[in-house]
Amino acid sequence: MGLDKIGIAKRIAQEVQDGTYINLGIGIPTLVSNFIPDDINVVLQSENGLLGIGPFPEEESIDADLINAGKQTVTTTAGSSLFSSAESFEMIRGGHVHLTILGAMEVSESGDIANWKIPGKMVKGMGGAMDLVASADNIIVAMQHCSRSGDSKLLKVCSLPITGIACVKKVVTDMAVMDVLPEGGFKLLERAPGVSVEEIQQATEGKLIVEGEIPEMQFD
Amino acid sequence: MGLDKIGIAKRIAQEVQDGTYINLGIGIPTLVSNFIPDDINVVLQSENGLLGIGPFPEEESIDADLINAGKQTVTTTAGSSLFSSAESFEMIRGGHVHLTILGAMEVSESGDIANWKIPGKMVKGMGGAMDLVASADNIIVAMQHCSRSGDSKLLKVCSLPITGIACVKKVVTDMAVMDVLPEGGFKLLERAPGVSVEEIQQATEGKLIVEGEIPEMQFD
Amino acid sequence: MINKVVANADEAVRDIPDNAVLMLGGFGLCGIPENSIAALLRKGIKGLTCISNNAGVDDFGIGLMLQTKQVKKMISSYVGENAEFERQLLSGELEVDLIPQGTLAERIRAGGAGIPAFFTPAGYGTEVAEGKEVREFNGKMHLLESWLKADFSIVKAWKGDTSGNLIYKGTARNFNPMMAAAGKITIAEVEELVEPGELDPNNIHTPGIYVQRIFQGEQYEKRIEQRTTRIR
Amino acid sequence: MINKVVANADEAVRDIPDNAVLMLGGFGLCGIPENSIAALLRKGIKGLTCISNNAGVDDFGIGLMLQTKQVKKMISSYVGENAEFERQLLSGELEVDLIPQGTLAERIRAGGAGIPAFFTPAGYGTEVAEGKEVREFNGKMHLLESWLKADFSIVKAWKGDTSGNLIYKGTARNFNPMMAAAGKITIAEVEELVEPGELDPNNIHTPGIYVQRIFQGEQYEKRIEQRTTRIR
Repeated sequence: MGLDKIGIAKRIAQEVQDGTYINLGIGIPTLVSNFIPDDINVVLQSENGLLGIGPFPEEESIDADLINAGKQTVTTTAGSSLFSSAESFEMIRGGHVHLTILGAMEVSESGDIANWKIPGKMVKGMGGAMDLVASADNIIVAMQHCSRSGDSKLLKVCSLPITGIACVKKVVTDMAVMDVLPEGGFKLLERAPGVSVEEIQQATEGKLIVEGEIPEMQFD
Repeated sequence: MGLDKIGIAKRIAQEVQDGTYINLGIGIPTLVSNFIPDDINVVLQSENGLLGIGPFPEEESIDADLINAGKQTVTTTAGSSLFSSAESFEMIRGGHVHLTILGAMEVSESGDIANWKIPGKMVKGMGGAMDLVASADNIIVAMQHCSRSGDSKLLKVCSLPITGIACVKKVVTDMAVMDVLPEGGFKLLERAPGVSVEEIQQATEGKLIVEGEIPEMQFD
Repeated sequence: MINKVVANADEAVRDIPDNAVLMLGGFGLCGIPENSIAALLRKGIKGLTCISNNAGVDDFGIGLMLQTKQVKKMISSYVGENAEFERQLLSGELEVDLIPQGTLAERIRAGGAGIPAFFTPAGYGTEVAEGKEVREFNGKMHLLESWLKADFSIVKAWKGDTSGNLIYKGTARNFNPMMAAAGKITIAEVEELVEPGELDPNNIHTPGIYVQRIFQGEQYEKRIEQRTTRIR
Repeated sequence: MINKVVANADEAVRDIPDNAVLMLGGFGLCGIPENSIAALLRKGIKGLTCISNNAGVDDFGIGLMLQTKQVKKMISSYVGENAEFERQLLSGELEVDLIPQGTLAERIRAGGAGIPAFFTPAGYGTEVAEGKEVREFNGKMHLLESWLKADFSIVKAWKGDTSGNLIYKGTARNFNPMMAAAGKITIAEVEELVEPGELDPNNIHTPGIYVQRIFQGEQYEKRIEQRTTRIR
């Protein structure tokens, strides 16, 4: 029941608008690029200094000097450009990157996001996430609705150290698509196939706003 | 009596140290480059985006896309680099350019310089001068000791709007070479050939410090 | 890639309204968007605020727009070589903000980079410091300066591709890259417009993300202010 | 031009003392100064503060200097993929400053550019904001961040000339250009060292003014962290 990672990525791909520049985080967000329709022209930015990320290379053309922010070997495409990390975050901070899609450990009903630290347990660092969520106009979170232990990840208030406040605009999980309203609250837009509103309500600790009929997600 | 412009430029050329990066202002400072000895390796910076200014071009190789900060056509040399105005002033503001040589209308005994504006008369703007004098460790002023009307340009306090405060380290005029002391005052180091200490004293409104014998400038 | 090509300068500037804030690239007459300036003259919009290091000369560059009195305000570092400019300034017809060149470059860069304010030592103790916050760092006084942005930035490059990537030539780069990033809408005119893939991604000066419209200019006069040569 | 060539990595790092503040270029293992890191290991200096976006992996890059406990403090944005690092951090042997990646890049850029402080929105409302000045611009909150400088910056480029001009390749550019400008002494190691004039002045990424020492590295392993391919 609910979507797998591929399903989440497919649903998020529907949010991608023609003519935009997009930064994709590690994990599910990276998968999104596989499902963007051919008639939608977008350019993918990698914060380590590449605009126009191409597909993974064939074995014989691997270049150690060409990686994405997840340290995976990639390629350029016709029209790509390469630049420094300072220039890369000029693009991000300056609002030139229109959409950021990233994973999260928790999202609060006021749009706060936590995804960089578990005190005493995990100390990997925030990388570029704090810059990304503080900058892009549109932030979409891709994640599981609940943790492995079954706790809701959509909370009234984040329990983990946050990455940014009041920044998440939309959350797509294995169970639902929700807008985060400016005045607070997760407004339920769509259900995953076979998932009921009650199940979503039960899996959501933060305020869930349900108005009228909630349609199922549509996939081609 | 006293030096001509070429003489001032020749004397300043003696101040240039091997292995340094230098910004030369318009006028006499530009002439200095002609008199730097061959065994002194320096790189000239032009704030419009060129490091390694070459000689003026031959007629048939003039390139409108290659000018210096005085808008004169120039050339590159082996090892030159080209960059934006932001990068150029990163070099200047960040202290990477070691020496700035520029002209002035007035210099005060505390090292203030005025060279960008005559209220009600001249409004050309400061260009890069304010950045240059606020940044380089070593600022040498090249100018006439007195104005055309005979007034001293070495003052107690500048009468014109200033370009920067307490920044000038050395002044070379048609009459003398002087250090500007950190505690204030023009310390007389050398006289132009045939110019007496009394004449320099008379032409200097600011505090002139004369200690011991003052030698004449030496030229090869 | 996203196609940014427009037919010509007139189409590129079609929706620039009266009273817009413009950035125009160039240092002196080097690297100025000649075709776009001509289109602005034809269009005849008024009340413009122009952010540009210089104001052209009497009969070329932004100087032409001063002749037609389309400019309400100039924000520049150096405006010499221009008699009409000086006349309008002294008569009060033209507002002028003079800014140290490095501060101007950095404020524009900050506008594109999402940095609303920064500290710089340039201008401390001078007229430029009036009304500005002063703070000491490492024993040296600095001024707080704010970002500059434009409704439209108009830049000129040597080569560009249809997705907006730009390469400048020589010292014609100057203010163009920062301005390209600091415009809500950025118009790039280029000497040679090519297909994506024809420019080396490693040598791009302005990534296409900053450019919304691009066209190949029709001809470039590239007037020289100080023609200086040496004898062979 | 000024000749900056030194014989090798050992000569380049000869005078780096214990407790120095170093910047080391690279993103992950991409674009790291392999030869200089090896020389620092041979030299055995201790108590280093290393400013680098990442800390290498357990057995490569800066990770090697963590194994030998030469590093007192890391200033980075992301330090995953490194078990020894995590062990030293949790045990308190290693000090760590974690900084948002864009803020790190900009603070280093500011160090080279003579900008002592600037405002950025990244990190507002988070742990990163603790103790920092907060100010609102255009309805958005920002933090005041200060420049970062180093006693020695160590960068890696693809090609360089004897006067210190550098060209990077691909995404191996990353933090290298800003670090080159932010070091009191900057050491550049390159894959190919050429004579002045062999690099196109229009395509230089780091002008030679920022580089004090340059040498050609002996060999580059260029280890790949995530080898990802597609089937033809």
